[in-house]
Amino acid sequence: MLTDPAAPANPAAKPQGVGPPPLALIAGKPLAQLPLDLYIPPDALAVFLDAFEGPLDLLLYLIRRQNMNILEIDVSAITRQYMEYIAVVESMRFELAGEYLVMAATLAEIKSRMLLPRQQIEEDEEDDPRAELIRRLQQYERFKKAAEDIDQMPRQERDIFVADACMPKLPLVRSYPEVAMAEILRALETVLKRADMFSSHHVEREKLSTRERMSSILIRLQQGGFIRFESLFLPDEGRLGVVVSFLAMLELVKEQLVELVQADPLGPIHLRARVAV
Amino acid sequence: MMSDAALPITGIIEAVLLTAGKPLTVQQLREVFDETERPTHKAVEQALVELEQLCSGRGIELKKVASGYRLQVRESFAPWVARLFEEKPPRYSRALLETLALIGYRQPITRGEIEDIRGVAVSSNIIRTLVEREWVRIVGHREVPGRPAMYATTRQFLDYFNLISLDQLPPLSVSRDLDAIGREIEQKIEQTPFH
Amino acid sequence: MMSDAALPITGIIEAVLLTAGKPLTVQQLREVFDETERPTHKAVEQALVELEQLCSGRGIELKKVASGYRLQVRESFAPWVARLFEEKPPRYSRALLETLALIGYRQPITRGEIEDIRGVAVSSNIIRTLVEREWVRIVGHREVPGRPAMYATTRQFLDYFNLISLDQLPPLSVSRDLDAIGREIEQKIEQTPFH
Repeated sequence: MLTDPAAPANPAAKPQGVGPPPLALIAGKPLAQLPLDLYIPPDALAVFLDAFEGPLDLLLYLIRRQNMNILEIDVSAITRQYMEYIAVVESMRFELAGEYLVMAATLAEIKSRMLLPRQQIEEDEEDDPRAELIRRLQQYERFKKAAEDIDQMPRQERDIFVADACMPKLPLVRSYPEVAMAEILRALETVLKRADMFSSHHVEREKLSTRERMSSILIRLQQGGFIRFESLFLPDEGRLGVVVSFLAMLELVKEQLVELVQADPLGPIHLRARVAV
Repeated sequence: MMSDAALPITGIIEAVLLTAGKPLTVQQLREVFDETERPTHKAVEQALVELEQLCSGRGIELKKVASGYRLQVRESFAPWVARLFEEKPPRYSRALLETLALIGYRQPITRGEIEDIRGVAVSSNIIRTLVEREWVRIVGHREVPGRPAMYATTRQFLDYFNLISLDQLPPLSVSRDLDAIGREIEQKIEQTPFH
Repeated sequence: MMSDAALPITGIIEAVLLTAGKPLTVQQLREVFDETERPTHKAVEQALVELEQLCSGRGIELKKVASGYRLQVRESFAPWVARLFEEKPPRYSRALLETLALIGYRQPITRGEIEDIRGVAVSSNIIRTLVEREWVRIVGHREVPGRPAMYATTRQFLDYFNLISLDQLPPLSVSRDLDAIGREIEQKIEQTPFH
């Protein structure tokens, strides 16, 4: 299990007994003596390497271990410790991430600069690598802290549980697509154009009401049996209604959908649906 | 565990039932309590009765099912819940609209006749959809080999488009803008006293 | 739809929130009602206040988060609910949390900018996890060579952490003025013997 030596919020990293916090737990035993005692079991080293989120994190850790304020870094002491750490890791032939080596070079440069006379430091204030390093450390520390804060915030799955009741039996709601009249017209236009039948199938008002009447007559005949010819005509529909019914009936006869039956001469005329013999 | 003995057991049971995602038995409910504060079987049952009373008039109710107790939405509230999960239906295909248009203007018409005009087969699905929606019905069979069904539009079809009769379907004329015709019909319908 | 005007709107809202599985806005709550009986924005807000009062002393509470309202277990009842789940809640690595913090506080931000501050490469895995959890999304590309993606947090991120908006994130600790730091160091150096 990985532990976070720099985050006291992590219960696994809490000091066991007295002394500095352990760097890592190996087989349940705290490892606190790195890198002062330079012997590190190879397993521990892998854990140690994983415990840090990069060179800035390692530096922050070393600074804290020395009880230093970031602003008061003792560059020499920190550089020495950092180099020791790097040396150990390298000697174990662990592949060191480039970032760690770059940091080592930076630290070495800062250390050498600090040995120079003060005058020269002031001239180079613009790109003082020490100020830059401190700025980066501070910036990183802010977000490291922010990450810890976020981890402490109440969150779903751990502290927040969304309430969820069982579903009742839901009624079967069928929802249908909406259709606009214009869509039907457009569809009809395309299909007729495609069939190149537009001119010969000119649809007129009269024709449509006739076709509607044809449908309704067929529905009445669906149960089988006969209906009286006269019953097709309703006086309150007026003359036009009578004409439409008559045309519909003729069309049905022409299309061989119904037949007219007259049992006796001058007797009542009946309609019935044609059935194949 | 920061358990607080002052918290009402009814509230704890409510919270637990509303997150369990499955019915819980009295025994399972007892087990969410620390051993030192675990209520008796009877106490849990009493809390359940109390919870049931607390739910009266609310959107949820306590239900006992085979595998325990659960809180579920009252069935009388189901229509609103159903609304939440209603999916927007997909649009109808061009093929369906063409079929519907042909049935509208050329009824009674058989599937074969529709296919003749459209030049492609009409899937059974389309016919079924139109019949299910109650826009189209079978009005008889043509007395030719196979006795194919003849389709016509229904009252519901007219109602949907706010028409009193098929005459009110706009006459087809290529020279006119179809959208304009659509608008015209809608205006006409609004003016008629029937609607 | 067998809507019944006599049912209390508060109960309907409670039932709907308890089945939605995600926070709902006032607008979304209004839409579960039929057009003919749809309450006003204000009426829904009033019902929400009423619902909040109804929940007092109970195991659940009404909570407003970034993407709307939801009913959730009161935090004081959470320990019992947590007992119910055998699986431990997921833990997130420091690398992931630091990356998330940088995106949260510095958005929109590119991966390269995150790496600059953290001083170490950000694994693609972390970005993928954050995007898959829908906590983070790409909001554009910076117009520099390579056009790197810029990341920002989502509403779901705020919901997950019980927040309404980004200002509710804990304040970022202040970093001190660089000049002041510089002067302080120089002083320090003058006072301390070289090592």
